[in-house]
Amino acid sequence: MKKVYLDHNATTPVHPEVVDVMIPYLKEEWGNPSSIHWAGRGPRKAVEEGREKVADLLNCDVSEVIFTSSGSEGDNLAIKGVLEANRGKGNHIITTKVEHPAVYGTCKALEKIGYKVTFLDVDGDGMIDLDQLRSAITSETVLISVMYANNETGVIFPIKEIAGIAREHKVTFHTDAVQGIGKVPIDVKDLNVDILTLSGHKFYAPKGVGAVYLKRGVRIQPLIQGGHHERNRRAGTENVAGIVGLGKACEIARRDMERENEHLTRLRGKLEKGVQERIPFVRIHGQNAKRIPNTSNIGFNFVEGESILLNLDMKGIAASSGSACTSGTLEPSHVLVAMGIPLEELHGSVRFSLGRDNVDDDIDLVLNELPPLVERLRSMSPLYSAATGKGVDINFDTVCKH
Amino acid sequence: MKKVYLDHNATTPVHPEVVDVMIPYLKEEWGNPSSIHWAGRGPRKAVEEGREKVADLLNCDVSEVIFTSSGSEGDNLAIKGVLEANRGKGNHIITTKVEHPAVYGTCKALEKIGYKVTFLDVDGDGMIDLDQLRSAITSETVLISVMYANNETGVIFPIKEIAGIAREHKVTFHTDAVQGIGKVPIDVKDLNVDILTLSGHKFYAPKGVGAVYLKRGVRIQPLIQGGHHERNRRAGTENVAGIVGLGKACEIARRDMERENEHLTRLRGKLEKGVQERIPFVRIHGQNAKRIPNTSNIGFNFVEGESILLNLDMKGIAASSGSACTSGTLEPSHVLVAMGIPLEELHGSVRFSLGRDNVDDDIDLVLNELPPLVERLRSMSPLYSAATGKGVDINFDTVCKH
Amino acid sequence: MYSEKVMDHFSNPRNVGEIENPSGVGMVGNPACGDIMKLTIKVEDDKIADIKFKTFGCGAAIATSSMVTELVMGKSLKEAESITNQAVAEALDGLPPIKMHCSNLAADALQGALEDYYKKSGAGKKAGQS
Amino acid sequence: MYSEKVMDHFSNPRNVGEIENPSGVGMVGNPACGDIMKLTIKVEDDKIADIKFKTFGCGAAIATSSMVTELVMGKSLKEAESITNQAVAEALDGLPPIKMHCSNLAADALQGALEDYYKKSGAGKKAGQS
Ligand SMILES: Cc1ncc(COP(=O)(O)O)c(C=O)c1O
Ligand SMILES: Cc1ncc(COP(=O)(O)O)c(C=O)c1O
Repeated sequence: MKKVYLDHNATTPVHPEVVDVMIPYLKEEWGNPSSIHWAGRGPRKAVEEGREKVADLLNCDVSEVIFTSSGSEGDNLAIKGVLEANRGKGNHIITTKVEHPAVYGTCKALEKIGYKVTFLDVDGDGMIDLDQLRSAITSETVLISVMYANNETGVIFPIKEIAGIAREHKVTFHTDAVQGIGKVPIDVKDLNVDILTLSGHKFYAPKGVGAVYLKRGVRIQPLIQGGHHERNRRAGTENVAGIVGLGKACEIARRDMERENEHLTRLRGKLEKGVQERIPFVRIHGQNAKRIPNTSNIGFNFVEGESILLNLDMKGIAASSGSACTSGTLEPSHVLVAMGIPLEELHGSVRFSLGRDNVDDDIDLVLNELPPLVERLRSMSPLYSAATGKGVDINFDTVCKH
Repeated sequence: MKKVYLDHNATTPVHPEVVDVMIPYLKEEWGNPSSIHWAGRGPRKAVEEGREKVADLLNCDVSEVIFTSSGSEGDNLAIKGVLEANRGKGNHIITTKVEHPAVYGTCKALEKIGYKVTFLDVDGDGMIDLDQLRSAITSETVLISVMYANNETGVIFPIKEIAGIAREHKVTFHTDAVQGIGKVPIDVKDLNVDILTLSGHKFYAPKGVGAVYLKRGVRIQPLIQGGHHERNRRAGTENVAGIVGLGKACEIARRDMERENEHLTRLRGKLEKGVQERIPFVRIHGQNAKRIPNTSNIGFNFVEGESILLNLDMKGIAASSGSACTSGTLEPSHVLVAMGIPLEELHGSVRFSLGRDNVDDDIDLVLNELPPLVERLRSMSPLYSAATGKGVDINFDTVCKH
Repeated sequence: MYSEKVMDHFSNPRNVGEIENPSGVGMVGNPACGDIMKLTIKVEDDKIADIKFKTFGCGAAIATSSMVTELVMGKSLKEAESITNQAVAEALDGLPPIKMHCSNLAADALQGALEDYYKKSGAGKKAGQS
Repeated sequence: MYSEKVMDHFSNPRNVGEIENPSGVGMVGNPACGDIMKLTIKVEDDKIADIKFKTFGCGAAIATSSMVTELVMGKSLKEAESITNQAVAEALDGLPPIKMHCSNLAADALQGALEDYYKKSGAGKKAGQS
């Protein structure tokens, strides 16, 4: 069966060029970069070259790059690191209602231990209100954390403006750019952010490696303490092969991004147009906002997302509902809830996230398989028969007592 | 030039069998284990199989294994996680003066923010006094952390007894077993520890992956918060290839440990006997204690360690001075200081740590190269000429004013 | 994630639809999972002569709905009353733990339909009590 | 880590030893790095006629010791006085940052030896002042 992968926001295949450069660091150059003898030299050089490539992609200095193990680690380092470094200066954080759990959940946990957190609202297009942000800032505010692009909808936030507001008020600004890096050009100097998180496996590097940009002079407390690695900002023997892979992925991103962007924009347009033409009662979430080019979050009214995904999977099509990282919970997507999407539609949302290997054929397959599949599920749905006048009038509120 | 690697406590080569099982998880099975579609299935199964292999090595349940990115992360998770989960119950930690920086440095940092830490002394053989431990426990004590085996000397601590004492006083007990796992049989049920840290790259798995054993019922707060991975105890997309490699390394360790142990014990004996026969003014640190079989820490009086290492390196021999993880600092080894080793000798200590690929020839090379090299350095040393009556009587105290 | 039986019932659900002029209707829902089930039954001679479901929900919700219709079709009301969510899950060779307490509501819908039937037919709460 | 020049001086150190009946002796040490340097000089006609070192220390300590002897051998006392640790590091094509402030003490040892010479010879603090 043909396999079509449309879940690149969950993870990406490792780029073959990335695999190739990694393998020598598993097979031959397995030394510890901290070692002064022969075994340490190659790995040390490799780590520093990887760092240069990350710095090149972000347009920062090599000393501003800290390697981590994941986007989640980076987000935790940024948030807790800033709070620890600002102990006594204030205990207020501002973030949004649509952050990834690595930020959202961390902030929720911080609330429980006494921090004050403002979760900014978003409108129906997933966008925050900068005035609400401005007026949320108090003398106690030590950190603003707003994601670069939302993982579920692809909506891009006005990071440069937010960074400006943060700077005006002398508040440290962190952006979780896990879904932006590798997909759109991001220049940390131009954006003027203080801290930025990225994760390798979201742009063709392997899982288990990520990085944090930390602007020179911005103070954080390390999350992982111990040895003097990463200039005392992240202890632990470096994941050399992973770092080499991340570096290569950054190099490839710089090289191919423009072309990929056009390609993805076109394919996504084809997907969204095709779905809207072929299937009634659909809505594309965040469609009016600026979005990263690969992501399409589509609400299919009257049907539930998982049952669409299972059916797609049976046809070889991989997509996801909300964030794959949050499966294991059954809560409806907090992102779509925050956008005010009604329950019936929100439960039926599917995220298609495209990647470099997708071709027109892939989209054609989806456009062929999806309409009958949605129709079949709708024919089984008590909400659809109600809505189309072929049944009693029910909705979540009348039925759910839990 | 023949290369001889005698720095296995810094890191180990990745076992070829480990590399082999990892590569498919970079090339083909790159999916996100949380994904419900086809791409997630293989990786999810692989992660769970890796977990079983770790659990088999430790003799615990799969639900008690948490994957991490390194030994340092594991140590930080254990220590900070226990403290956070016991907020309000007490703020006293007991550890030793000879822990790895991932524990020692973390505890030092915790002291700065208000925790009370007792650092237990060690005697000249690197051993703690259990009575000192007992009398250090107060009603405020929430955590005891004592390493399984010391990374610099190889000295093994009486973990089962310590766990018993901790249990008696209802204090959570963590052991950093990074240097023990894979080298000696460790059964967490038999030892009755609450938390144990291990790191893959110390026993032939790749860098970037480790694990924490967390006994069922022992509560910790996650260090990395966010998604529901690892049963809510460690957020972040799993390093699948790394976990597969770690699992394989655990399987190999179980299979080969007994044979390796004999092999390493014999080679280390040969090394130590040979050095003592050929070179005057040497001392083997921790020689009277029980040690892991691969580690030999030798003090060469009157010469400095790095200059020995550089000379060895020029002959293709990789060894280390103290912990490779702590290079980047110039402080003398806090482990040897705690053991009361005099400065002249402590600065001249070299750690040889053997591994599965070492053969008799490797040791012969060291025994040939080391004596003339030490002699040459000693002939340049003002301390040696003083000590041997061929110069003025100087030592550190008379010279150093810094 | 799901057993083969679940996937079978999910991909080929039995007895989908709504019975016209049903003897009883049961409807349950759980907003957290986003599941809504509607069961209609036709009772004849104290037996479930026909049963149909419509379900908005995940794989587990659809499979349990389908399974419950198969389990009780043609059975006596008494037998139908004894069906629990647990029994439905077992008949499907189990469900993922997280789905057990959430999308496994089909037996509740069945009991709802039975109660509705008793109420409408004035047959008392339990079949045996009539 | 180290430049080629450092490694050259480390592996083939120049002027190792102790001058018998030296004109001046300089000795410095840094316990943190574990470095001790002892320089002995022979002064003739206001020139460094001979210089030897003994050093207990790391690669940087040995290389800087060796380099300083090479830099001042045969030079006038005035020229020798102008040698700084920085100049020694530069002559070695640089040192790792962490070693700059630690194992780079050879020029200090030289200045110590010169002072010792001036004191012993009653020549005043500076060559020019005699
Ligand atoms: C005893 C001990 N604990 C912890 C660590 C840290 O392990 P990692 O480098 O994987 O973070 C090491 C490694 O040097 C170690 O020897
Ligand atoms: C926006 C965003 N932040 C953070 C993360 C976490 O990244 P990782 O899985 O590498 O920890 C993700 C991945 O799902 C993400 O999409």
